[in-house]
Amino acid sequence: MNEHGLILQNAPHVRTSESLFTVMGDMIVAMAPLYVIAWFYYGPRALLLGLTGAATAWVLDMLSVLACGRRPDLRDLSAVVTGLLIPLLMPASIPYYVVVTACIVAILAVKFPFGGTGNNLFNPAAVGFAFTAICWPELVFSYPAPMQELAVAGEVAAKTAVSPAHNLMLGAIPSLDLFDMILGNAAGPMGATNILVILACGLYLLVRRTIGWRAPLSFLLVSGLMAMMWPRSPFGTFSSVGWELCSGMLLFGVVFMITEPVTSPKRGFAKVLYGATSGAVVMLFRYFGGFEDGFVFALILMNVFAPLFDRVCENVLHKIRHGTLLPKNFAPGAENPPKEKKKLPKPSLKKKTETEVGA
Amino acid sequence: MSFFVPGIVLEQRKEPMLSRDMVMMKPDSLRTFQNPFEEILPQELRPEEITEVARLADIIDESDGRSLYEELIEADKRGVDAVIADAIDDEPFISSQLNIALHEPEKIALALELCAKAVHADLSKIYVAVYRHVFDITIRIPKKLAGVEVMRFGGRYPAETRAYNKFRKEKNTLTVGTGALLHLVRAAERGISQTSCFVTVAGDAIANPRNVEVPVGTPVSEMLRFCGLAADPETVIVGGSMTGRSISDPEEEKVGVMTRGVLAFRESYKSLGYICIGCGRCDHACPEGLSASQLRRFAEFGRRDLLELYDVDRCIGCGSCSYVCPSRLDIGTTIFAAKRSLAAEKALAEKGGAAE
Amino acid sequence: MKKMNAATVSLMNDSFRKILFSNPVLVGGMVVGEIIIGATSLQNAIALSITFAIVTIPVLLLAPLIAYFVPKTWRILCYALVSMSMLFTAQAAVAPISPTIFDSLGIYLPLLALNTVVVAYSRLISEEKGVVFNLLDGICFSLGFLIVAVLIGGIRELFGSGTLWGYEILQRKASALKLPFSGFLIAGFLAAAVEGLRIVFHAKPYEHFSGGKEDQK
Amino acid sequence: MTILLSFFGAALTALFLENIVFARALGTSWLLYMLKHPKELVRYSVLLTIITVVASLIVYPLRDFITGTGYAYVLMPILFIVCMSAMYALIYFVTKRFWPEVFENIRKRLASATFNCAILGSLLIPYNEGMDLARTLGYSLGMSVGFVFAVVLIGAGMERIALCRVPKAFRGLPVLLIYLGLLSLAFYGLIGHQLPT
Repeated sequence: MNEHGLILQNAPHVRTSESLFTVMGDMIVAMAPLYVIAWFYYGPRALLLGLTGAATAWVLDMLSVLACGRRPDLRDLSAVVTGLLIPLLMPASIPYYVVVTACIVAILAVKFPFGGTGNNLFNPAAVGFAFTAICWPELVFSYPAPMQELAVAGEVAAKTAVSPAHNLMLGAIPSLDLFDMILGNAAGPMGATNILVILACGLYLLVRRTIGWRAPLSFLLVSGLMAMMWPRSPFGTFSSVGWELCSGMLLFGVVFMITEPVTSPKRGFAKVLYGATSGAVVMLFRYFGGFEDGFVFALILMNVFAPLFDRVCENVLHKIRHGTLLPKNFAPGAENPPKEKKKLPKPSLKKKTETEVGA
Repeated sequence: MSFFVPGIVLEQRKEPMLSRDMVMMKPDSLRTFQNPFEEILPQELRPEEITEVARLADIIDESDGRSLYEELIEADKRGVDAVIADAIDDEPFISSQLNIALHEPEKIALALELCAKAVHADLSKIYVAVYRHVFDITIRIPKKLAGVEVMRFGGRYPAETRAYNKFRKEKNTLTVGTGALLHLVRAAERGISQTSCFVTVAGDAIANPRNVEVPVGTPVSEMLRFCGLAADPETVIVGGSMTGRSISDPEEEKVGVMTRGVLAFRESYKSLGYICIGCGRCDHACPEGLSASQLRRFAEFGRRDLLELYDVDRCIGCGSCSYVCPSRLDIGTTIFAAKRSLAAEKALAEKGGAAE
Repeated sequence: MKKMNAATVSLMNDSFRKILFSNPVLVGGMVVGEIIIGATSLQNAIALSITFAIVTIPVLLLAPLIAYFVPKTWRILCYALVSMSMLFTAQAAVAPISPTIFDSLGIYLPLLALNTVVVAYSRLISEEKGVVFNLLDGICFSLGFLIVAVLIGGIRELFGSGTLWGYEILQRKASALKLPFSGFLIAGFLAAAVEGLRIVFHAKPYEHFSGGKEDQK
Repeated sequence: MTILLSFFGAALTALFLENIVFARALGTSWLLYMLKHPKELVRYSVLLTIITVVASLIVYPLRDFITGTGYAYVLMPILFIVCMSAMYALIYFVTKRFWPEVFENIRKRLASATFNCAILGSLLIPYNEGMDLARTLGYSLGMSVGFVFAVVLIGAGMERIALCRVPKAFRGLPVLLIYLGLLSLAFYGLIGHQLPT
């Protein structure tokens, strides 16, 4: 046994078995059934769209990491998750270049300038989809009727159908009843129509603790409440709540996009605030917004205020624990060291006495 | 652990060390001392005789490093009404205290009675404190250990710190480690002074992992050779699996009274400078309810103002955040180092202030 | 050419740097608004840069003269009047580019008359400099502005509406590029590219002119 | 009642929908100054509000007179410059005479506060869109308040960006521009149509 071949490592010497791969793998596993359903409804074109999205996002992410001068880490699949998320928001009859532009904007304009995987301030999939929704609204919001095989490449001749969200916007009576929408054979974005499968994936992610329960629950409560108070559909309040929640990308966004850990606040209560206000803003966008489903724009708007919620909760907690909103002589950014990173003492491997933890 | 309470429950992996008996490494190294109360049965010893035996055998309590004699004197002065044996091993692999309690319950019961008598505590109020969330063990932890009631501590890691905080708040309990209790019984019965300590030798590089009674000061390499090495270890750790430290040279490294375990692992976890992907697991893992991801970011960028606002001084350095981090970042170490440097600077500022 | 001593060389370098590495728009962050909203097509970009040149150069030239006569507080008025009067000649010069140039530019043409170079730079820097160096400064400013305007206007027109100077080139067009937010994004990426180039060529970093000397009343 | 409604309607549109920084990108150099000196934000935002509102009050009656003559597009900027210099002189003398300490601390930036794109923009836009008096006042008030709102929002964002591992080439102005772009995309969602330049 070579005495000096040993590696020095820091305090907790047993670590969880999860790694980067499993964390992002959970999201991909959760999205897989949605792709299978989309493949069942719209033929192999859905899978190809997902593939192109994931490939462009991954390649661009690797290039941007190289451009930053850092070593690309192949286990980090967060770009693939964004690439898979974008096509699910779009109709299956969308041309490929739309998905590619969305991924380009998502990775290059949102993730790369702010520093890669853990530092983006906005949800990349939301910004990518918002950009394409502004560029080609007629392509992004015209949904093919389900259960028809779409041509894999070239011109897609698809019988289009009107999505429930569109009906609600015009105030018309949605042609499908609630049960059909839950089963998902309604026209709509590729991955956002089958409510049962989305809820199942959400449950799986909840149990795997990849997503928190606070933001989605408060989101659904507030949007349900607003749908109940100002119903848009002529029938009773209950059906209007059902239609509002099950139409458009609302439920899909709640499970996959609101809970994105990087852009949502870190504190538990701040997540509740974040979910509640984004629920209210989504409903406002649906009532007054220019687009059929303003979920994505509302999310981007709420990402702006996410750090604010965190800071407010932290100040309130500080008030509860220490009685004052801010520490005594709190100079933001003033008295800490100048720009270049202060060399923190290397985590000292000195004997961590048991009393330090024991007592 | 649960959805609502922050903190994590660690997978204990205490088998097969727990169910195996304790083994004495060097039997001939036992030293006896001249016991004036040789002929009296331990049960009839008077309180001051018990403290005298503890002083003569110079027994040291391995849970907090103070000598048992001082603890008994101080507890007697304070007026204590319950004596608790500390058999809480909440760190994975480590089971040195629990092993003693499970395999020699009668001796522990006798020792608890002696201690209770020594500090004039109520003889009926003696307990053995045990960590409840240990699932994968073959022998079951009974309700009563040889007549002594078992007090169960459960919940999230670090259970031991929480238990000690509870005892300190109650102020009328005396906590003694099971190792010290065993030494007290031996000293009272056969006049053997404390030369050894109880260590768990475990890890996936050890051929047959077990609990070992070792004379204090034996080098770690000797212990590893005693238990046999299945493979060439990449890291050797002295102390607990969550709070111990990795060593570079097992030859000089000596085992002390407070060392709970010696672990050898085939490969060290690969912390190759991954980046934080912002998954937020460490925020949920911190038992003190701190947002670990933000604190690590402030510590990395040297933002002392935000460190203070986010309450870095409440961090107890338990390492749960580093445990759950999927990209193997040393969050706990960074935050605890930042806390220490912040406290040092504040002390400096006060001293500077006071000096003017 | 008489031998240039060190001071003139450094002054000239100072101006030449304004073309790219300390570009007024991308690095100095001065005339950013008009570029981002105004330059949605190549014609607009050219019109803007012409107006910028016509408006700022005279102000910089007249700065030492005005500084000589007018007290400190009222110089800003003279500069504003000069730049506004030059605005008419600019509008005359810009008209032949295309008939619809004025309504596509809208308020951003007259706004150029009060950009930061005219308001702040002239009062701080160009009053002490000689007339020739002021001219050089003005030319470098306008060149820097032209490069950025043409780049941003060209990209947005080519990909935004598929045409270049009105001639159809691409069929598919991303019309979102003509909106202000993509103007910001493209300007941000261009600024990063210029900064990257500056790092690669180890050029001197940009120090903002109003940083040191607080400008007078 | 309708006057109040149109006043607040114009103020709200100028505040959120057509924000002076996000939707019209005016006053960016002034924005950079405010981000560097956050302590002076209150002082100069009050100054900006007073200047915009009073200037648009002065400009409004003269506007019909100008549009009477044919050369509106030419004479209009002259009128604005004259109004702004009148404002500058007004503030300069009034504060110097009545509130010397106020005069002392705004003296340094008064010139570039009165003669900047934000002020000229907030005068030109109501003129271009031909708003009546109530809407003009509301719009110019909304613009200056919108400017403060934008500065606060961007300040909070930049503090968050200071904790990100921004690549070397993007540090400073580039990442600010890109953050501004994403913010204006967020606020663009409220309008959903093309802005009249």
